Amino acid sequence: MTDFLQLLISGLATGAIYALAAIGFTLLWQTSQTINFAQGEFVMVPAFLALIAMRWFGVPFVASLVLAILASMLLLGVAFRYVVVGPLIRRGVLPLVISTIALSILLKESVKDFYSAEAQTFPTLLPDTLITVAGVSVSLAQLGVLAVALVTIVLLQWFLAGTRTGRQMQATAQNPTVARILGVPVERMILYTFLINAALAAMASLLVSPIYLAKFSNGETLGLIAFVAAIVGGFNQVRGAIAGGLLIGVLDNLAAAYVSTAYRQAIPLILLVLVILFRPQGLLGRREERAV
Amino acid sequence: MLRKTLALAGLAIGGLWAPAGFAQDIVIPNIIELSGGGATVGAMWKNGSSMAVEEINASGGILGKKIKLEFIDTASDPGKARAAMQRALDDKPVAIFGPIYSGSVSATLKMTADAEVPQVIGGEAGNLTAQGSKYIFRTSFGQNVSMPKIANYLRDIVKAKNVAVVFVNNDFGKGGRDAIVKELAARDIKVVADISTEAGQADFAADVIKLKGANADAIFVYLNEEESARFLREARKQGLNKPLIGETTLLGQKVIDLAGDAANGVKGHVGLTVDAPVPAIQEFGKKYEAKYKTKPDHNGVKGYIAPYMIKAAAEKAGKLDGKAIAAALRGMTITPDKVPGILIEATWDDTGEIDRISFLGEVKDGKQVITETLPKLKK
Amino acid sequence: MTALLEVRDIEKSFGGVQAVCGVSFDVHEGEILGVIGPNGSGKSTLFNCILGQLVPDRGTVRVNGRNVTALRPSRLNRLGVSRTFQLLQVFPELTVRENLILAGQEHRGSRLTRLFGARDAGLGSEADRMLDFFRLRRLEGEKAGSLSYGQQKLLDAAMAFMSGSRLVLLDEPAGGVNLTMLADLRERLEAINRETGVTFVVIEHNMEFVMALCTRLIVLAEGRIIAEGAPADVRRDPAVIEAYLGH
Amino acid sequence: MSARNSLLIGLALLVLLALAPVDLNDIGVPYPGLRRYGTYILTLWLVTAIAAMGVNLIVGYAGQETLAQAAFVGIGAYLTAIVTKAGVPFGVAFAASGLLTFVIGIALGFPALRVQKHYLAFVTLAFSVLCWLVFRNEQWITGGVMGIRDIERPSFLGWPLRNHIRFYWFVLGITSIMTFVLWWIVRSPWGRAFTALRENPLRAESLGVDVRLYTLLAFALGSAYGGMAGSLYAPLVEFIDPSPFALGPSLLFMLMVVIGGSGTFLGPFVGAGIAVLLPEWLRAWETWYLLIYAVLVMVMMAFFPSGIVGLATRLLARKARS
Amino acid sequence: MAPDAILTLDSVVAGYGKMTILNGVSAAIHRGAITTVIGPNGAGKSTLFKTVFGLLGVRTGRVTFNGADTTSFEPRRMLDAGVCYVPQGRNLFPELSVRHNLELGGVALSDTSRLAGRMEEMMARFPMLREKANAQASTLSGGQQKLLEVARGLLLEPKLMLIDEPSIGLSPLMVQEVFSILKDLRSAGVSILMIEQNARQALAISDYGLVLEQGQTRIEDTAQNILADPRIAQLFLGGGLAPAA
Repeated sequence: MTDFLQLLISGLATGAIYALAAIGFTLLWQTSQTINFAQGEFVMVPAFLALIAMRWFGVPFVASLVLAILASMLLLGVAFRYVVVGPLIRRGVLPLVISTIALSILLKESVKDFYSAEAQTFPTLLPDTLITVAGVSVSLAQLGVLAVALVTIVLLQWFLAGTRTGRQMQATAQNPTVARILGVPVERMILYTFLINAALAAMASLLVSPIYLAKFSNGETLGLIAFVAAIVGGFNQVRGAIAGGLLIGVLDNLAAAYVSTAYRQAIPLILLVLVILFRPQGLLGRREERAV
Repeated sequence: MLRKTLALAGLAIGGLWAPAGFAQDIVIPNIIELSGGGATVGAMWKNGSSMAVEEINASGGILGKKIKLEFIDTASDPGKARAAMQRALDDKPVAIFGPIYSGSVSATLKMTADAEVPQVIGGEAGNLTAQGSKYIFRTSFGQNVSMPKIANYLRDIVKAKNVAVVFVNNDFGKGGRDAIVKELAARDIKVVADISTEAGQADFAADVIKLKGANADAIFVYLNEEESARFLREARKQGLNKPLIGETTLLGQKVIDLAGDAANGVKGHVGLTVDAPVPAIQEFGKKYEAKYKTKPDHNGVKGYIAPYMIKAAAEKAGKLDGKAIAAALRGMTITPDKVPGILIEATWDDTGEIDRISFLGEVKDGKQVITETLPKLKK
Repeated sequence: MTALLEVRDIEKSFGGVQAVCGVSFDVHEGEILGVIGPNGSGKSTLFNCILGQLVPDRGTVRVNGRNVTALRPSRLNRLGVSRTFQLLQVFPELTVRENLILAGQEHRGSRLTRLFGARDAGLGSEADRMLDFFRLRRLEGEKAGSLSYGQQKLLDAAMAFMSGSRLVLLDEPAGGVNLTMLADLRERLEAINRETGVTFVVIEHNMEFVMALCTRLIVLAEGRIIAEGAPADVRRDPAVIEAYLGH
Repeated sequence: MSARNSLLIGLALLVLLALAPVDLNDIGVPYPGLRRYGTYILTLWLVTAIAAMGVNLIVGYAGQETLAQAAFVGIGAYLTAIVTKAGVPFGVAFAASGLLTFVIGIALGFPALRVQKHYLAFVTLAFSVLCWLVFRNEQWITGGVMGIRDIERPSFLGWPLRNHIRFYWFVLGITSIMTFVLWWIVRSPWGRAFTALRENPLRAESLGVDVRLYTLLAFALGSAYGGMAGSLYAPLVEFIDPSPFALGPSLLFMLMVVIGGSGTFLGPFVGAGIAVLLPEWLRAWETWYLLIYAVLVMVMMAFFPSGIVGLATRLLARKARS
Repeated sequence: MAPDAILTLDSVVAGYGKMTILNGVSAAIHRGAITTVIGPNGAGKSTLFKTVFGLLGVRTGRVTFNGADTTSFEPRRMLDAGVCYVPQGRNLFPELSVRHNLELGGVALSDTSRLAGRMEEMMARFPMLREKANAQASTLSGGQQKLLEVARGLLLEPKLMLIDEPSIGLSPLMVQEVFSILKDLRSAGVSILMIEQNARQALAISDYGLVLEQGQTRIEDTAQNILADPRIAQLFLGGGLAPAA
């Protein structure tokens, strides 16, 4: 039981990171039919932006984090929207998929060639203090990750549902034509989703790097898992992505402990295939009704 | 249309000729992992060998000729390594450096044997030297040499009866795991858990839980540096209080940098380390760090000694000829007083296996401390 | 004489809204039957139920006495029922000629002879006939996507006849076609009906077109048949006028 | 282009390619022939092109998506390596590789096609990773991460193919046959049906085209091309391990076909050429070729989505007009 | 041109891709009145609305609203100019609440401080909206949804409302209610341009009628005159109307 709780908490902490990446993934899909194969790299890059600020320019740690988030929004939000997605948005899903695959290579190789091929330690805001309750030991950093990720998610949900801009974004995702008829600045709303995606990715990056180190290749598995989490949870639902991310984080740990470490990666994928076959809209998704 | 297509095709094929190197230089191709999973390893090797070559060239080169290194990326893929080897061998080099990944070595060692070109490898898998090639030479212990030492250590010093093994599932980790399991069995030590992990794995919570449940007397950890660091952090977090025993990749400075406090207390055998109580090695470490702004690991050392091996052997053979260099290197002992760049006296046997002193160490207060120096196997 | 197409008690609803409520009718060999009705009267749903695009909640569809309810469209087509679509449905990257051959090839030989046999699946002369008949000859080598809208409509119609179907369902053949092209299209359809006896069922909003083309009309309103008969009679039927103009 | 012209160009290219590794100085042509390495790269290019042709059939002609081609190449390569080492003749192994991947293609596509379009791609993605895990972990049969060494090159009608030029000719021969077969399929009514289901599956279905069956056929045939390419890959490299059959290389197959020109017949050859040869041409930039390649793909996608072949055709057509 | 026209179209040509739907429509829509557009399917009625509202580009011709040339206006500028558009079918955001759907009608409001007040007015006018304010929009009945759409359109106090087939899919009772709301709006000074299938019923509450066929205006007259015109049945049931020569 203790083991199980330990696995559950670890899984939730990792899963919260997956959820952050998966939420952005679904937001991009909803507003611009972009399947972003570079999502994992979007989570890898911001940590390096912070490292560059700290080590190359000597910016203090906290300021670097803020700078990294802002730079990510510029680079992975605005530039991604206009330079990569912009020219391709009308060409359908496949060209965008190809382009984002290329983008993932570009980001990965850039970090490797211009920064370093080696894993980097990343300072943390939270001390690495251990808390042990009923035999379950959790580090403060890990709890912090879970807390910050959950707060981010709650804030995002509040923003989407509780603010007028957020509801305009929802309207854009649910029916862009009617949104336009009502005067919603659809283009700007789409840009906002890109900015939010970049900000969420940056959050994930800054949370995960202190625990698991920053490395150029970190995005490979993360991107795949965000993708799987988004589909399993429900591609067209933010809450689906959250559930999918947490579920896969936990499942991965349970599979490694109770099934097989060698095949732990297989479990989410088998779940993916089952969902596709028996509940293609995802566990929490709704069927796509939009015509054309 | 027809003419154009043919002209285009001709152009494409024409691209396959690589420009020949400068005739007066000795070109040594480095076929190493510059991208893909082994990119870190390759970068270290590249820096190390470049540094050595600069030194050699500054002091007159080999037999009066300057050396030029050419770096060819294997993308950590044996198929690509093979292609790169093919290309390199077409130019009839006097020697080949690399690959570092054992799988890629495995895919290429037959080719250098056929071409009679010495191949200085970074690979540590045990079976590499057992395949009858007379042309491969190791820069570090093969697992067939290091694992018996670790097994002895577990039996004699840790006094373990049950051991859990956690390894990374790649050619390095799996080779080591296979070797240690065999050695442990030979010493009547039981393997009570055998845990495979992925390269690049971030979350070791489940693995540590399994280890806790295994109730072993000691845990043998055979992972790459970063994964070692992540593993140690998780192990400390969950309070895994069993002796953690490993090889070079568990005790290195890199692991200590990445893992912080969590690295304290790990112990093991170190084949090659920048922290060895040998002044030449520590000197090397400083030079390297000054030049590349990062600390070298054992791969940096491996890359560094490779050019010196060729220099010593070529000077012994008296000519720049691959076959002669290989013949000279077999059974040769290179000592630092004659060739300082070799760092530690080393001997190669007929199969290309290296023999030199090694160390037992542990991490104390964030520093690797060598507790014992193990002599060469053969005097 | 059994009917070529026999529709019995078709019902279909979407999310509680009944789109088609128990529609039955027969179509006889050689007829040109028009199905009309105001927007939302259930014409398209009925069509899709007949053609296997939708599975009806109730009712049966028979072709030549054979039950074909909910049969997949490709199977139905191979049983001799062709259709066109309301919106343009040609294959823009194929040439006009290839569009025609594609439309007939699955009716010729077996899958293996289609792989190893002739490129045109033995449909060359048939395609030639259609090209001439629909006056598309000079466009045969053009990509279908480069044709004008009206020409594509002609091609779309021509494709329905490549398989030698005895029953062709046309879904708004006149939509978006200009007047001259429209006359052309009607005249071609009448000629085919006259010469080969192919039976048509036509959904159409263009009343002028449908009144001139069809031999018999069925009027749908709110998912039911409210009138049936010759075009001239239907036009005078007060129930029909009311359905169109409201009460 | 007429069929005769295409065949003529094809034959001319074939002769040119066959002569590429041969020293022609003896017959008075100042051409030294490619060395071992050049020959090896050309062979690798041909093998890659076979697998890419399969992807092109699935993606370019039939309008589906596959993210598992490298896994199919892997299945072919492992099957061939394992059975030829057990003494089965290469010809049998080659045929079995094609057949097995064809059957797996059907088995994989059948359930996936019940659901939405992109879901076939998702299923292939999962399949790709699962295959890779099996290659890595089932050491008793695949050699695990250590791979399988010393895969013999076969003999052809008693003619040993150990020599690199002979093996190249052998692969060239097989590639020519497979190219011809694909060319035949694409020009046959099947090819027309594939195009139809790419452009408008609903309409195709109403014309009697069994969309599900043809989609499966395209997917299985394309996958079989992957399997057969793998069957040639194993004896070419004489060593296989799981790394070239991971998800990443599967994605690269997609990039390759799209950048070459998906849906064009020569696209896969150009794309494979770029993927295999570009690193050689960009050697001066060392490791940066991946950066350059990535940027190239993104620029191509944005401005020339029809790929290099599409672009070339357009330029040639414009030139012919002016 | 009528001096009291709020909207005028002058030989407007528009369409999709290769299809031309509007073949030079000219019309003048009266201020402060209800005008119904009728015509057989495919005549271009909905296209006319989309073109006026700026969702579809005008190829040639001119659109004038309230004296200003709005030919090249985007939807947002049309809203600002005082036009709202209620398209055919269901146009709510199903996962948002009724209140938030209503509020989205005020996106284009220049003075956001007025939003709350306007919403209050709408809820006072349509008490159903207040009752169901927190329900998901997808739970409303068809008629309620249409009411919400109309209310949403009115949030901006438009001068002209374009409303496309409001009665479709509604029960007869609900149709009556929608029509009576439109009449109320007219009394409040809002001009209304409506497309309606149920031509007789719509013309009965309208002041003017506009008959389209083949993308051109065939008749522009008072609703009464059109109702009495024998050519109307002919228009719907074949025979067509010759373009005025």
